[in-house]
Amino acid sequence: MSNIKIVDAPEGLEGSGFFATSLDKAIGLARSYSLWPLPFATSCCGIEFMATMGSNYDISRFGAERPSFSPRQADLLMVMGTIAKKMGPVLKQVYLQMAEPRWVIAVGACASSGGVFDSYSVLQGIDRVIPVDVYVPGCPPRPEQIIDGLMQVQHLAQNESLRRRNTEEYKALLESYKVL
Amino acid sequence: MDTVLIVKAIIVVAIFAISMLMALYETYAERVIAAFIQDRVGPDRAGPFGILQPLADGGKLFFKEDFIPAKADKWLFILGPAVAMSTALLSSAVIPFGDTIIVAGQKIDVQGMDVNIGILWIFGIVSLGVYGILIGGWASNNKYSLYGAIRAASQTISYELAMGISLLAIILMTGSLSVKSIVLGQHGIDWNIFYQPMGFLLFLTCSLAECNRTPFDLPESENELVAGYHTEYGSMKMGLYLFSEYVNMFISSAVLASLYLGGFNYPGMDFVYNKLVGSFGEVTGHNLATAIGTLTLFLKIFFFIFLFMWIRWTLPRFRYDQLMNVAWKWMMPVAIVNLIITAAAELSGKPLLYNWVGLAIFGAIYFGLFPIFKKKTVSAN
Amino acid sequence: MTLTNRSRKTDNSELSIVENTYFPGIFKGMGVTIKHFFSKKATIRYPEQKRYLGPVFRGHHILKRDDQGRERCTTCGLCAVACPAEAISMVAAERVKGEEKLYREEKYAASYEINMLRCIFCGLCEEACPKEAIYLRHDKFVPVFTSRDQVIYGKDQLVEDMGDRYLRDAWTKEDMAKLWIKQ
Amino acid sequence: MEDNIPMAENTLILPKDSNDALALNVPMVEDKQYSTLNLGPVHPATHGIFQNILTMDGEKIVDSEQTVGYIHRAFEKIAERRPFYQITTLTDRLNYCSSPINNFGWHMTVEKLLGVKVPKRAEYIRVIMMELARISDHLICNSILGVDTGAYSGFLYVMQEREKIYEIYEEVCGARLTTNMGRIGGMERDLSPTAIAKIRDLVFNSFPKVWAEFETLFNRNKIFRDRIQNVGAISSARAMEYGFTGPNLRATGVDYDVRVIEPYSSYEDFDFEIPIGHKGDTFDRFMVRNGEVWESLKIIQQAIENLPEGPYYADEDHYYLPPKKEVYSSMEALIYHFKIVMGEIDAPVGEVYHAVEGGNGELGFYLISDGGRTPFRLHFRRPSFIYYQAYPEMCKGLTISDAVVIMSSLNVIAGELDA
Amino acid sequence: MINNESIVEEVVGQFGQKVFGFEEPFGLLTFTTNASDLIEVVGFLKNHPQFKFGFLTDLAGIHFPDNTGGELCSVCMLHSWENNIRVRIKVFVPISDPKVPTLTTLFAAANWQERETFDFYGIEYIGHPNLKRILNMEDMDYFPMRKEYPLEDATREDKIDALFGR
Amino acid sequence: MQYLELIKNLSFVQWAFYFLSILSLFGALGTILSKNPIHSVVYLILTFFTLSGIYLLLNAQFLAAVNIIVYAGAIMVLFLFVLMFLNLKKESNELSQNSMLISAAIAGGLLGLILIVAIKKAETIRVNYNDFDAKTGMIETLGKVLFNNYMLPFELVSVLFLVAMSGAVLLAKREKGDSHF
Repeated sequence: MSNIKIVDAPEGLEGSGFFATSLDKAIGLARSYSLWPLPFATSCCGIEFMATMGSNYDISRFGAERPSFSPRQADLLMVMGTIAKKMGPVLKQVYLQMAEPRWVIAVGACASSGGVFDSYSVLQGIDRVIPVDVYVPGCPPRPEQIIDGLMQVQHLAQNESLRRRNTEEYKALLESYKVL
Repeated sequence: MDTVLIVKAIIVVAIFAISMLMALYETYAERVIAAFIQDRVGPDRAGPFGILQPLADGGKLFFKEDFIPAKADKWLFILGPAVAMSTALLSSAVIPFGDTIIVAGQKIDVQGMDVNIGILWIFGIVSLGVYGILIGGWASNNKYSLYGAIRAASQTISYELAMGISLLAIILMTGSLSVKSIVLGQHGIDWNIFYQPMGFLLFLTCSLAECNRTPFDLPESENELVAGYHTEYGSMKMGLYLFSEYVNMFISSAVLASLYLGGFNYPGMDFVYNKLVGSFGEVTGHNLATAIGTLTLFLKIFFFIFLFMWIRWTLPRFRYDQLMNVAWKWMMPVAIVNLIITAAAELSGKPLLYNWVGLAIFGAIYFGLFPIFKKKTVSAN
Repeated sequence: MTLTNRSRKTDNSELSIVENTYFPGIFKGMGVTIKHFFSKKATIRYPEQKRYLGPVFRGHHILKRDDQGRERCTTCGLCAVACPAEAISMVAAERVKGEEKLYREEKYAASYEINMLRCIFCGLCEEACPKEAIYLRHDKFVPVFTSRDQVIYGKDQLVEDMGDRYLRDAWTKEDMAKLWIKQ
Repeated sequence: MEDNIPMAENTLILPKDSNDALALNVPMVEDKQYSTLNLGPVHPATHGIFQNILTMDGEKIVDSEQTVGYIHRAFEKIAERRPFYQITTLTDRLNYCSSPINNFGWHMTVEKLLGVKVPKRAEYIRVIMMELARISDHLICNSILGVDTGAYSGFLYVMQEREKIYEIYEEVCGARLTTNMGRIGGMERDLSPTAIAKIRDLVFNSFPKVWAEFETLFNRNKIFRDRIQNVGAISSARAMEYGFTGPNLRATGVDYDVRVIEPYSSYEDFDFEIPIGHKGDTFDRFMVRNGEVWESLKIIQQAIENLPEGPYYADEDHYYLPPKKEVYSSMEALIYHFKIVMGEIDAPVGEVYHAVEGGNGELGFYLISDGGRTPFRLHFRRPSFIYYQAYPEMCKGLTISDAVVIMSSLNVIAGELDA
Repeated sequence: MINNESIVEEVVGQFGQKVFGFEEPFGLLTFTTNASDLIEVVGFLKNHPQFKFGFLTDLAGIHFPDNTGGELCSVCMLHSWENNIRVRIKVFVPISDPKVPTLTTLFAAANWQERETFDFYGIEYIGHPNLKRILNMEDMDYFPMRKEYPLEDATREDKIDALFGR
Repeated sequence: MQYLELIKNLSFVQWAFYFLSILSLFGALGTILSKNPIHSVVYLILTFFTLSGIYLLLNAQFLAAVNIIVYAGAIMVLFLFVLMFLNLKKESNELSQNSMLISAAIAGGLLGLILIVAIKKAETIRVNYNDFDAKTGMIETLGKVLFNNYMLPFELVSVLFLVAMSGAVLLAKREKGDSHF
């Protein structure tokens, strides 16, 4: 147990000026340790996600064990597996139904870029439909890599200001995907 | 007078706060217990041993975008979680969390209020708990939610009956509707569970059903109905639903502990009381003894919460029609039989002995006659 | 219908009366789960604890250098042809005088790019390489990306760093077989 | 209607004449309003992605309409542009729960076309790997059935064993799920001592215990039994009509197993039984898979005990990559190396059908070669795709909970379904 | 004992000139029939008291661009479990008018397989209860498995096709 | 000013009474005025609650509890349950708005008239605080009264309910076919 990295209290909580810390940090930390994933598992990578949820890798250590199959409750859309062109609109709708703040991980080669399936029916990467925050390479990625991806999202969540979702850049990003 | 009121107010607030805190940490406990049962380690990043995990969840839920689906019924959509949470919290009022404490020369109950219809109160509030789910599920305007709501409503109504009848046996034994007097009647180790083993099992099962826990978690069974009645809820509204479930679990455990496991009674309590009074004086000793009783109660509550989770992570869930079958064809008759046995045992004057004798007779009849019935039904088909 | 003489009916015996009361099943199940509650946990705490992935795991690509620090790749293109995902592309260049210290063969890769998001880590490139130049490391994954610009790995990320050489038990399966015999 | 015939509500009144018929032209039974429920494409019960539009009468399913193709990846089209050895990577992704079976099935198809005889050791290694894959496939299916009925823990107990199978894969081929294991003409490398030790440990020690424990958790638990017994039953004749194969067919009582009927890869050497069910309901499917896991264990135990010595690949220069050392030293080996990697292996013209017993049934490869470097046409007979058609018939009249259970007991793998 | 010869004998005896092109690639009896006779031939094999070809193993389409007049081929494979023997039946139809009678009347399993073949090759199965695309989107306007259509997704950007004659 | 004084001097019980009364009136009005039946039910539940509160003020704890358990907890749940199945979008008003209004007005007026007459005729019982039994309305008293003075009606009613229940079960079962009859 000794070598477990423990979250430090947000800076500023110690010492006299304890309110100097911004709310952003605290909420960012809270968010990062409570990323409820929506496993959008279509194929092979979904099985690896099962392994990630399983006892040996245990995604719950990161507070991300409660899979929310309802997009309203999810914070993290994990797209795992091939997204065919037929599936694209569904994926987009799921993304639209999610509440802010939302993050997207493209797990595996198929979701990130189409991978080996360079064919008429496969979407060449989900970032043509929705904005993606983290790409996890591998086909399928090992659970370790999926956890890496999750930790990357945690990192993003911790460093995101509370107001980011209201900024112009973010709106422009959504606009570019026509999801606003 | 004033001190008494203030102390009472403090107790009420404390009960409230404890219920909330318990609910908060039950989520953590659920995660850890689930993890341990499944050979995992559970949350261990947010704070030491993941102890800050509930805070992280809460913080996230509070700051998540709160939106109401366009097709939803706006007011009822908001009302649903509120009702669920408030009804869940209300029933903690009549649970005696301890004996009495002596403040300023007066004995004050460690209880929200000691009404002589305590059990009816619990019963009434529990029956209202379904409104939160029903309203929320309907207002979401989503078919999965509606199915969840409908399942929740029919399940709660069905299981309330068996619950009520199994409770009647307890009332018959103690002759009081006040929870406090029921608890006081189980002094020492004279617990009701020894008189009412079957009633206890029935009540336990019904409380599982009332809390929507596995094997009765049909309203939110995620493999069938996505998330059931709270499919459309996000952010803190869903948080309230989740919390209310855990508050319900806490209250159920407390009720179970009070009614069947003697509440704040524990074996050898008189000895402890006398020792404490002897060494610390009348007031302090009494208060200390009460504190020990409260601790005992909480230990029992923890046990029940653990049991609930243990059951949840072991058993598969029922199907809708099987759930109804169990309620109406199994639990109701058995509860009535239990009631009759209890009544007879009470009349006999030796309740402990004759309760068991009655149960034994019932068991013998059941296991002796059931095969014959079964054969008949098979041949009828 | 029975087609063979090797069939065996599965057990579908009725539940007994006692089992029909739900309790035996429930208690047995709860016994199993409580046993696991107190058993040793299987979890590998990943970022701190890492698992050994076996001697042949197919991870991060590496372009090996030989012992003198010269790049082995000769841009024959077999790896690119063998790649089912068509993730490898390269541009060849002739070695000029004075570059013998850098490149082992007369031809070398002026640029060698792998699209890490396309790659499916099948290991066919490693097998196809006649010069033992490309390998999939068994001890390292490709890291996660946060933007599309990072995904194409050029030679700067692929060629082995002589200060931190990649080692493995055996470089070819023949060597590996020899190793096993020793064991 | 002045006559005084006592009329019960449901008594059918036959019209006396045409006038009367008009007067009675009121629907006797009120038209029921059905609601539709969209099970999928994003629903936790559809492991993988497909859609079922259920027409519901309350909680009862009246009808359902399926939509598939949400992860259609055009395997067959891609296969027409890839050399034979690269298609292995595609077969990995067919039924991704049991990739090695697909890999070897494909290799055997090509070997049949090329006329390559694989040595005994390679066949035994293949059998071991295929049975491990079958175990891991059935593990997923049966434990997911537990998850779908709400018991989550059993799933995680057996997933630990699956993890051990993954470790064996890793030792053998270097990947966990999409194995790309084996080559045309044999294995890419021999079984390492570590791998053998791990397999032995799995099949003799750890796995039987865990599987027995899993059975205690579920087999005789009344709640679970009630959930799955008499749910989604299908007769053997109907199942045959629908092209069922594999465990789902065997659950109906037909002992069709490709491993026994048309033994391939030395399956005839092993002594095992075919568990068959009684009436083809979900419980039978569950029990047949359970039984098959035990049988697979038996096969692996026999194979690992009797693993023959010898080469692990066919000595065919034309089709099997030469050792790297020879590529450096001998010109001939270098040429073969280039030819094989480029895919110019001079395949004969012809059409081959080869079937193996996949995780879900008869997995067939129908290959037409025109002598080029790629298949002219490659068709996969995907068992899931064929038997999933029967789903509406199986869940008609049942509740949504049953629909979920039937779906997971059918073990429809989206990768195989949509191809 | 039933073997390929006896089947050929029986089938030729029953249908004469309607069945032709007998082959035995890798021991699997293959023959061709006309689209109009397909149902009859398959029904005969299915209901034959000895053959009992009661199982439709596979149904697929093939595109032979060079086979003028019979560019599209619908091939079905039957399996007799009792005798453990397989037979493959082919039907060639011109690409301009690809019409084949449906086997759904004989085998329920043919339903989706025929839809898939229609989806891929555009072979129309006459009498099929629900002949529409199954794997691809409804609004697709070509049959992707025909040889003239390219494999690659036209929108892929991250590949240099000039390399190595791909 | 006088009213203000009055309000100031109200006791806690009176405050509670007025509050509950206003709330119950609000609930009752909401019940009949809201267009959505589900809203009506929710308002009705609110009304039951406030009525239970008033019972409590009258020291009729048992009645209050039973009111909540039976009406709010069971009957209204079933109401809501049934309403949820209905297709609420459809306007099933066969009568026109006007005729509805007229008939409602007549019915309401008649009811009001009867109430006025009844109240006028009723004798108000003045409670003597000296010998008032505080336990009136408690369960013990109630139970004694029920099982002593009203034994026969009570048992008859329970038999009636039993008959009704079995009848309901039979009726509900009939749907499956005529094998049960």
